[in-house]
Amino acid sequence: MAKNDPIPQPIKPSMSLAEKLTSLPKFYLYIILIFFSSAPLFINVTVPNKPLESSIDLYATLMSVKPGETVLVASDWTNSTRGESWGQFNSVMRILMRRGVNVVLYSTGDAQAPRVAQDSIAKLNKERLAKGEPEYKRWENFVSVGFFSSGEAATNGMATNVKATFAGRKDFAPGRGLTDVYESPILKGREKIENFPLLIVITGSKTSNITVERLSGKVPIAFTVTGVMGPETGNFYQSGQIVGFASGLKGLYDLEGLMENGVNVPGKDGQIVIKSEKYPKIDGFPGQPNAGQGSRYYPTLHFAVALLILAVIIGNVGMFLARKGAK
Amino acid sequence: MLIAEAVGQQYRETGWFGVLFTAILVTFILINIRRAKGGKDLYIRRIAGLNAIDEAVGRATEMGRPVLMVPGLSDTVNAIAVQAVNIFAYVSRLAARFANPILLCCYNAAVYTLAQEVIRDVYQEEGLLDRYDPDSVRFVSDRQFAFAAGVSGLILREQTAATFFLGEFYAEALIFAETANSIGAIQVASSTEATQTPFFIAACDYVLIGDEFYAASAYLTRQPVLVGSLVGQDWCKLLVLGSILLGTLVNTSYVQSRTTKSWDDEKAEYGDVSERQNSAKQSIVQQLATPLLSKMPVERPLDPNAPVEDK
Amino acid sequence: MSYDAIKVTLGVLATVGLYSVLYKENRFYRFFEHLFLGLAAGWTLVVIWVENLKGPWWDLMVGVAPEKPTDPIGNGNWALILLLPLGLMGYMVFSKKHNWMSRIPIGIILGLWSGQQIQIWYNTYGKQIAGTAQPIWPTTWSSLTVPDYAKSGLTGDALANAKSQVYLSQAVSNFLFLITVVCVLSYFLFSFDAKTKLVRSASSMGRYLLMIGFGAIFGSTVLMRFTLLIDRMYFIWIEWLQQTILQR
Amino acid sequence: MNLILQSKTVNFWAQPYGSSTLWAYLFGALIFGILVFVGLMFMPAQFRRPVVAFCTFIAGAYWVLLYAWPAPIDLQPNELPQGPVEGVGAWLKDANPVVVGMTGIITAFMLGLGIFSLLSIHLRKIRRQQRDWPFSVVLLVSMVAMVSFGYADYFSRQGPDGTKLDLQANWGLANYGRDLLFDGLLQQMDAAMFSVIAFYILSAAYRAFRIRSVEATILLSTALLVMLSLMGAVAYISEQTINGLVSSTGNDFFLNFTLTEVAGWVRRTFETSSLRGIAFGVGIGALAMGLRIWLSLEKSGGNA
Repeated sequence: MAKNDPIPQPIKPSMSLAEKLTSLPKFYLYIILIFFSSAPLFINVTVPNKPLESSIDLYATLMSVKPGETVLVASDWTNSTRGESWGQFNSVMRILMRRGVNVVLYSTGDAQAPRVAQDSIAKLNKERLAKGEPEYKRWENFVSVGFFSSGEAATNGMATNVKATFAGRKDFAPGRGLTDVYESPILKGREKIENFPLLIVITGSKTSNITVERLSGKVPIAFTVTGVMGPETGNFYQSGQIVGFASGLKGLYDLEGLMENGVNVPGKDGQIVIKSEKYPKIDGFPGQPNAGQGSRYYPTLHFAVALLILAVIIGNVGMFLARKGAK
Repeated sequence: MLIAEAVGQQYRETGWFGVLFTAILVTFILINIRRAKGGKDLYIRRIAGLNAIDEAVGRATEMGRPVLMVPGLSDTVNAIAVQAVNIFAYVSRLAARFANPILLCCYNAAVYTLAQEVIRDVYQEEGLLDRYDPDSVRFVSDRQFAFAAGVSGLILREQTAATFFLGEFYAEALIFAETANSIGAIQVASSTEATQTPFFIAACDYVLIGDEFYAASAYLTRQPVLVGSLVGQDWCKLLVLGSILLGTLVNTSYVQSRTTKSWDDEKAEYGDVSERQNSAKQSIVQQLATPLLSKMPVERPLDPNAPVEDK
Repeated sequence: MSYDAIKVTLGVLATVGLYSVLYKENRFYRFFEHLFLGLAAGWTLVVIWVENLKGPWWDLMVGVAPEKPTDPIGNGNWALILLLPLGLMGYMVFSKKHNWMSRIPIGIILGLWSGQQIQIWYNTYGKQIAGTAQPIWPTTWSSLTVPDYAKSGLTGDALANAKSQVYLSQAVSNFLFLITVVCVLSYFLFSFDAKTKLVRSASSMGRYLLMIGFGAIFGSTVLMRFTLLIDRMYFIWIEWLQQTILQR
Repeated sequence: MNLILQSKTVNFWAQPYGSSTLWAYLFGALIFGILVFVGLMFMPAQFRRPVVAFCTFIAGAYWVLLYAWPAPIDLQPNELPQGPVEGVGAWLKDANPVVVGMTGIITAFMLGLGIFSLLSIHLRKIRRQQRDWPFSVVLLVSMVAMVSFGYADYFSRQGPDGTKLDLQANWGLANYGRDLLFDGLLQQMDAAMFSVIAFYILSAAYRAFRIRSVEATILLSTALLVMLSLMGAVAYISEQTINGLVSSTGNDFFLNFTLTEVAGWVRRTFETSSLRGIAFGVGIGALAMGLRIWLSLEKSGGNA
């Protein structure tokens, strides 16, 4: 498609309007983009929004896990997808923490993922302590199994026997230092994947596909994925291999909205904020710190995308003018 | 199934249907490889992106600038990387004949090993081993964006005239493509990740979509084995198509009969009518696709020296 | 200047350095590019032991010391040592005479990968085949689209019945879905002479349908990429300038 | 059949930790491995291809068997498999965790080759003072620094009191060094490079998204539709207008034509399906390629 495109040259005064429009120098575009994606960060806007079905399914699934249960969380993101994944991770963890659900963290995506996840949990804990809520304790509430260099391998191993796959993995137990994760109370009697009520994959990489290939049908799987993974994940969602997912910033914004407003819960004005035929009333966490990356970045995104669309329009207008000129 | 009965329904867990289906696919491929080996010449349709390879290398030679190749970002050496390296072997062969410098950037040490081995062989076979510089096949980084930074740096500094991005590409795809485009290099690209293909389409001159990538080596080398396998793949695709169409007919008629059943039959069958909406969705085809996970009690001797499980 | 301030500032410098390539390839970029590559390689050398060899190989091979006396003694599977010479065969690639040996470890890795392809194929695509085979003929003409059950006021059997129906809109969507898969798949039929009219029209149709798919992917991906840029901008303007430098 | 099996009980293949027998066996196995290594070096040329083919086949055969062989249903850890059929099935299942680790381990051993490539290129640059050689120095220095701090940090975290390093207050030089190099620089550069794509998307879209051909037009219009639908504000406005239309006409049929609905419908109906079409093709391609490699049918490495 790009075959016959001119490589944009700096504008020469002699150029006709059409030429100018079809060959804006890249660098100018870049400067404008930087402006458009920075300026709105300083102004506080809220955007009206309607959550996608998949996001509602994800929220409902998270809210359906019983307190005291232990869920698997595959945290496969690092700072390179911080923009989306960090917020998604925070929202998911906030829900689980508030509902007193225990978490087993493992990663197949990136060697840094476990550390990044733990840092985020530390931040969330600060927030909890500040609000006078109990700390979400390592070992008693969550253990970190660490990173598996071959995701395909580990996931496949988990399909047959989780305990065998996690064999030799250690985490910090208070007073005992590094201790075999399976000695943690939250992993008691959970040796097979079937013993876990839910597996949540928070990923910025392809590990999600592997998970579905190996584990679908053995345990309910939910995803939060980056926007780019959206379509593929939708594929699994549509064919019922996963129970729900949030994709990209939109999914995150949905999730934060759902946490604030719940599902089929009447808001202050008595109007139900988020309707769903699929579910009865699901409570939210009104008033609590639900707003995160989603609420901050989503409005800004609108400006950036607007710029993109504008650029495309300009290019096409220029092309048409050029054609006219040719005739 | 015979085996299933012989071993006490143990296929309940794996689902004999899946095994059978896969077996058929495998047979199709093997049969056709045999046919092709038997000297039956088989037709392959034109694939535009691949005809461009010669043009690209030729142009690079005219300009006396290097050809850059990236065999994707596979975590370890897998068939995708092998396929890419196979295509690059063809490219290097041309480049070697024209005495054109090449650059092959690897993301993974195992792939790097394979590439070294293969590309050197190519120069050897061409009797041009003196022209081969081991550093032309190099390991850049096995960290996605460090690799991206490194390769785009190379593209800009070496002013490559032709670039080939074939294999597993993720987000970094567009970084390569736009960088190469900005210096006017002619690009042939393909990602087995469908999600990256649109970006290649936007920024590259020729793009192999999805399966065309796997067809490439057959198309270029015309090895009977590869051509045969390609035909076999087509048979497999037809089988998939067939099953989809058949399944659609079955499901359609099934749902028709299910939903037009009288309520009494319904109650007799399901007790609770509200079951119906599920059962209507749970069509026969779905049941075949998702093997039963029902456990059956099996009498087994106990392991004397079994570890005491903390239960 | 506090440690965190230095840390954030370095991060900003690096970011700007890498961005500078957008203007043109320059020494500033080159510096950070090489720094990046160096750090990445260094980190890999750390991870290779910490993550890839220590646990999965060394500990399994020599066993692990019991944490507390009550623990069973961890056994060592000494046979795993054989993987070492196997891996080292890869290094023969630089030998003129024995370079063929590098194909053995590669062969084993490839063998494992290939076997897995056969193992996972149906598990991956079986359900998708079934999922594609949806009813394409409505079971009721009572409503063209799926009715709003909440408003319909139906209950019990009647509601269940209503929900179990396939409505025209669903049937049409399912049909289009089916057609798309069929056309796209037939676009990837390589060995059939495109002269046969059916195949030709189907596959060219397939190409157009592909473009719809690609367009949609592009659309959804764009948002994600911009998000990352915005996140960077947040890092530079808010986390660095506002919170670190201006201390607001 | 206990080979490579993670058994808790001592047997020929699994010796107790720290025991002299274990070390003896380890040493013996290593010697054996080296002998095999040397033996292969004297392998006559005509046997080379078969050897490689054999190794490849065995490796692949494991997964094929694991899939095709009937799996023992619900076999408890304290039960013995009944009969040979179950025996093999059980063994295949048990061996799984070890086999899946192999790829990673072998690949890890090969990393040295990659590092060797890096070093050879940049050391030569420095030796011969070729263009940009100072940058090669930067690369090597940063690499060494990262390795030393990385390991120092790792070892400082071992042992019972490693937990205290979760608090920055207890950090030493090693921990600060690693944190600065890794969190401060490496991670940030990852994010920076990733976000550069946004700029390239803008320029690529501006350049390539022209209503030039049917295909380009389809691509462009779908992209726009989806982008707009994902922008909450736009979607919301479209919804309001539709709602207005509904309330004015009293026909809620229009509700199906909000931007979100339409875009969602397009994605469900066309995007998902075309992706699936590609996936089937690619999947079969991978299967065939895998088959050819597994059975060594293909002349590997394209040397036709």
